[in-house]
Amino acid sequence: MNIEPEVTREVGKAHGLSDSEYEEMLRILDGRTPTFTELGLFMSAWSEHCSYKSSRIHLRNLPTTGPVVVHGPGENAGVIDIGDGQVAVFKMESHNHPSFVEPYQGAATGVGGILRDVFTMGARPVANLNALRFGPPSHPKTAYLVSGVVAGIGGYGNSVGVPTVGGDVYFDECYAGNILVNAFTLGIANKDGIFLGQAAGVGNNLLYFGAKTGRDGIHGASLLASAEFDATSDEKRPTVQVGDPFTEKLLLEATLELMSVKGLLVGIQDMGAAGLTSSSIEMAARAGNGVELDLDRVPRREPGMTAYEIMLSESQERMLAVVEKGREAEALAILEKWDLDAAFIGTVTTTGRVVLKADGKVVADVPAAQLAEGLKYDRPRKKPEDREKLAGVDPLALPVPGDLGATVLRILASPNVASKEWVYRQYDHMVRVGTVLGPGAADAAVIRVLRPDGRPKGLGLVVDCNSRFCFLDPYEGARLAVAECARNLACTGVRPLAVTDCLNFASPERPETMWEFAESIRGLAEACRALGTPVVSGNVSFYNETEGKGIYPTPMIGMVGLLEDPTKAVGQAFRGPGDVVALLGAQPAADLGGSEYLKVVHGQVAGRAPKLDLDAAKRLVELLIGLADRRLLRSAHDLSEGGLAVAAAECAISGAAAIGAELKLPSGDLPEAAKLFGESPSRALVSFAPEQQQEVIEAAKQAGVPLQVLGKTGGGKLKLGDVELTVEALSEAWKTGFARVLA
Amino acid sequence: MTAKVFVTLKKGVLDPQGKAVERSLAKLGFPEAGDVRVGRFIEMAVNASSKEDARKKVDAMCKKLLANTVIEDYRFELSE
Amino acid sequence: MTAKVFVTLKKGVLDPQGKAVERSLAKLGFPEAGDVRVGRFIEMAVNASSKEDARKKVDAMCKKLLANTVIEDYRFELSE
Amino acid sequence: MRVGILRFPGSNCDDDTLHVLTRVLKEEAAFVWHKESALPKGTDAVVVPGGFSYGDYLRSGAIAAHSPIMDAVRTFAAQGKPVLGICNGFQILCESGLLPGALARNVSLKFECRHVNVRVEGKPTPFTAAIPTGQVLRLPIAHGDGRYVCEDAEALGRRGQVVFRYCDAGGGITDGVNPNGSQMNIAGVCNEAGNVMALMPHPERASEAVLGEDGGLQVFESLRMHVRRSS
Ligand SMILES: Nc1ncnc2c1ncn2[C@@H]1O[C@H](COP(=O)(O)OP(=O)(O)O)[C@@H](O)[C@H]1O
Ligand SMILES: [Mg+2]
Repeated sequence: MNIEPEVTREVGKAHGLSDSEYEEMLRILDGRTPTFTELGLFMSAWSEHCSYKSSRIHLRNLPTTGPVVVHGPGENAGVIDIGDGQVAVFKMESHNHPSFVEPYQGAATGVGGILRDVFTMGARPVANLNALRFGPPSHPKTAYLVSGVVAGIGGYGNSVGVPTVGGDVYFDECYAGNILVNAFTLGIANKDGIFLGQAAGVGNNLLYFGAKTGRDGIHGASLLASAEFDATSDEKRPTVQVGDPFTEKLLLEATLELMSVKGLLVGIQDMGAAGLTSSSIEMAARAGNGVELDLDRVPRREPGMTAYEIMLSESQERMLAVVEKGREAEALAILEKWDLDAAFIGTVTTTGRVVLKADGKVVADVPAAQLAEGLKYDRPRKKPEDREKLAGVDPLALPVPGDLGATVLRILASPNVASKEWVYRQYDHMVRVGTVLGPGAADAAVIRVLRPDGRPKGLGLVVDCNSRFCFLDPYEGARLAVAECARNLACTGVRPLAVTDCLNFASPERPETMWEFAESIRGLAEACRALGTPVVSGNVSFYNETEGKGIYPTPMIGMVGLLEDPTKAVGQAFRGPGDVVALLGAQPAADLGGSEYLKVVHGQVAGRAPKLDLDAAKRLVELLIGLADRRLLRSAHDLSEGGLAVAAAECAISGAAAIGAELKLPSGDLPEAAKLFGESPSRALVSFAPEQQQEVIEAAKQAGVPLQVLGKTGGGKLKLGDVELTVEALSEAWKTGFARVLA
Repeated sequence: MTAKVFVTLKKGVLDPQGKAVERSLAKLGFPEAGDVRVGRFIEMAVNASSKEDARKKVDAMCKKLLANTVIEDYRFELSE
Repeated sequence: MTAKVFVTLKKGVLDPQGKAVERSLAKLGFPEAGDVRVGRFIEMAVNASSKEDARKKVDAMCKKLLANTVIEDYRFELSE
Repeated sequence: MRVGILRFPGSNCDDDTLHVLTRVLKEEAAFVWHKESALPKGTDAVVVPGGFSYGDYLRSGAIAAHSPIMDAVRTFAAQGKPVLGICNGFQILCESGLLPGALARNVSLKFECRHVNVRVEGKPTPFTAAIPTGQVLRLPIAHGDGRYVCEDAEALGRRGQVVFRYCDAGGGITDGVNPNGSQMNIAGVCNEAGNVMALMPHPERASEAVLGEDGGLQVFESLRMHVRRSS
């Protein structure tokens, strides 16, 4: 039973196709009016999410090549060479809107999707990160959203058995109506064991496996359009996608087992956004072939599903693979072993067209390449008016609190700065026995990976983005985000190698948004070039706004690097009394614009974002890596939100045992508040044994990085110039700050 | 008054748990079990002036907290 | 035949979920809810020759899998 | 020694256990698939690893407890051979009746992943014989259903079947350090014979210095000692 409603311009509109897009569709079909199923294919393939139509002309400015790059953007995930014949496969994806509708399931399925992107390439996922953005703690929905999202990420990742080793959480008014849930996965594979999403080998059969197909997450608007044509529309309301981590785990093991059999799989791709539509179109296009699918053979969870629904369903935990002809039984046997549904649903053809059959009739016949090629818009750009005014605000012109000690405690207790243990305690961050530096231990996570010969090596990974800086100056903000990631890795001793991004922005149909987007890309490209970290994968998420109020531009950056000897990894906490504490890097300006200080004390996001000197950033990164490699550092922590005061406090209290320190403020004629809370980039607070002081100072001189000895560790107090606080007071503020906002 | 609240996943929403239980029952020699759905069951004492009053209150509790109406349906019974 | 199975924690066994729900309900302005207990609710189709036959089968399913009688009690209803 | 590591759909600490036994301890170990009805010839010990067998659906460990391989494990245990359960393995062994009690939802209602201290006590088992009674180990936990409940915990203790208890760094047993609300801070128990033992913490995650802790290795070294002696 396949009621195919008639397609008109109006139905096209209801499916989000503009007049010009409707015309383009007719042109591609040589004037023929599409079937309802075909309309669904075009709508999906041309959605912003699948086609990148608004972002492509900007994305091409990103550096995507380099000595370590094996596969850049375009595949399901990026692939870089990490030596020993091994590669790291990683990507970051957003699941913002589903998580706002149903926080637990939205976040859980976000993790499931990014895991599949990685293992569909032949890599075993070994680490997850997550970057979260919520409205202010005071907002009535925030506690519910945070609890749901965190439980969902843990509920899925823990069950599949991939450790969540790090991430990032911020609260700001701009996310109150549109939270961000960005999930990152990193996997490891052998360089010669990478699989691509291509329907190669004419005559080969297409294997569907994993969960059955239901009416999950089918595009709402299109359904309304179809409703009036269809009596059974009641059962066709879009249903929230529910994640099944158990099936995902079976899917993961079965997929890797299929791949381990030489020559069994020719190509494979997970069914993500727009499900069977994008996987079939993209696989055909990549191989320059066509595919013919018999939809009656697709395993279904519900009766009476139409071709349209089967093609657009976003049911989770499904894969589409091309099996070498004649070896079908071998593949089915493996899936049988893992108790997974499986069916051969079609074949690879020469036609270059995606042909769909249901009830023996052809319901769609479209050219794969042209759909995959998609659309490309150069949308108008315009700098928002308010930015100049905001830049005019001078934070130091505002009254400075009398008691700076109390201010330190207030900032430490601010949920953006406070310990995130409440979050990562709900994540299994130790499964797979590879976590060398886990959440809370350092500026970046470091995991151990075994080389083919069993010797260990280390990988570092981190996500970060200060969206206040991006709001005040998207170009600087993007540069600063890349630099902080590189600095975070370097603090642990890891050499940065490559970047993935998740670009979260408001509506591209607003010129202000496109200006922010273009500026961010410009900064991102420049920083990645300067730091030698190409972008190998990424994701764009537009329309992050409610009632016309957009989020701050939030180009989330994920960075991965290498540490040849994981026993050289450096943590952030002071290790014992009597060590020398020094500040690396200079503070060229007050840099309180967009700072946590300004937000906490004056409730403002204003001023100018700090100016980043990319050469200084690079010099610091090189110095930190060198010091760690020579085992000269006892601890290293980068200065970010809350500046020197927060960094020093975290060094003192984030270890197993709290260790105070007696430090002077850096020299220079900046006001005390600026020295304590200024957020100038390219700085790190390090500690080392007294007998190694000369070596460290010498190394810094060589590297051309300013170094100032501030004092020594020890005692039960943290002294910062005139500010003096007990480690108990610091711990109380920092350790309870986060949980308190959720109470 | 005591209220018994039954919370189940909406029709059409995937129920991984029910699926797993059904498979396992079959393996354990109970092939006669089908369409297994797993939900929540909440029992409580409600102090209310009348059955009508209790019904109003419990319904509000379900909407506000006991059921996640985005993916779940709920039903309840009241008894003295 | 359809069976509705109710699995609840044995009296003596602490039910933190029930406690948490009770607390949230109070916070949400429902102080009239008390002794909240949260359990599992399993619904299934049972194909059986008679009600008696169905009762036997469902009872066996509960003992074998659906309930852990060390800490849980179970109850079930059958309907056409 | 030859160790069989059970592998259920959803097991996810199976690789970790294999890594520690073969790479760190340099012993023989192999996976045993849940659909098998017998253990490999010459198996000296069985480990039921952690994870989310069958997604922890219905109840943690409930569905796995009915796998074909568990009958073989019952026979193996009845012969007095060593069987170790870790985390989900503990839940499976309780659900299958090989160990007393049950593991209920953490009182926090949250998944708890962090390091805890546990004190070794009770009767000597193949997995603790080499660890002095009263010694404190620092081990990671990672579970949502770790609250140990049983009819008569005191009696269990009197019979020496309580093998690990959550404690502070000094070995003190207090409510404050109980991560999940377990009766008597119980973290691990054994059967009356002592050859079947399980715990919620993960010794395999604390068996290498590079990961921060290596005290957990004693559990596996103890097993090796036991197997060598008894063969
Ligand atoms: N959502 C999260 N998931 C897991 N770990 C997190 C998350 N958010 C923060 N963390 C961890 O908490 C620690 C502090 O994070 P953050 O305050 O962002 O540090 P920094 O300011 O140095 O970037 C880091 O180790 C980070 O990995
Ligand atoms: Mg950060």
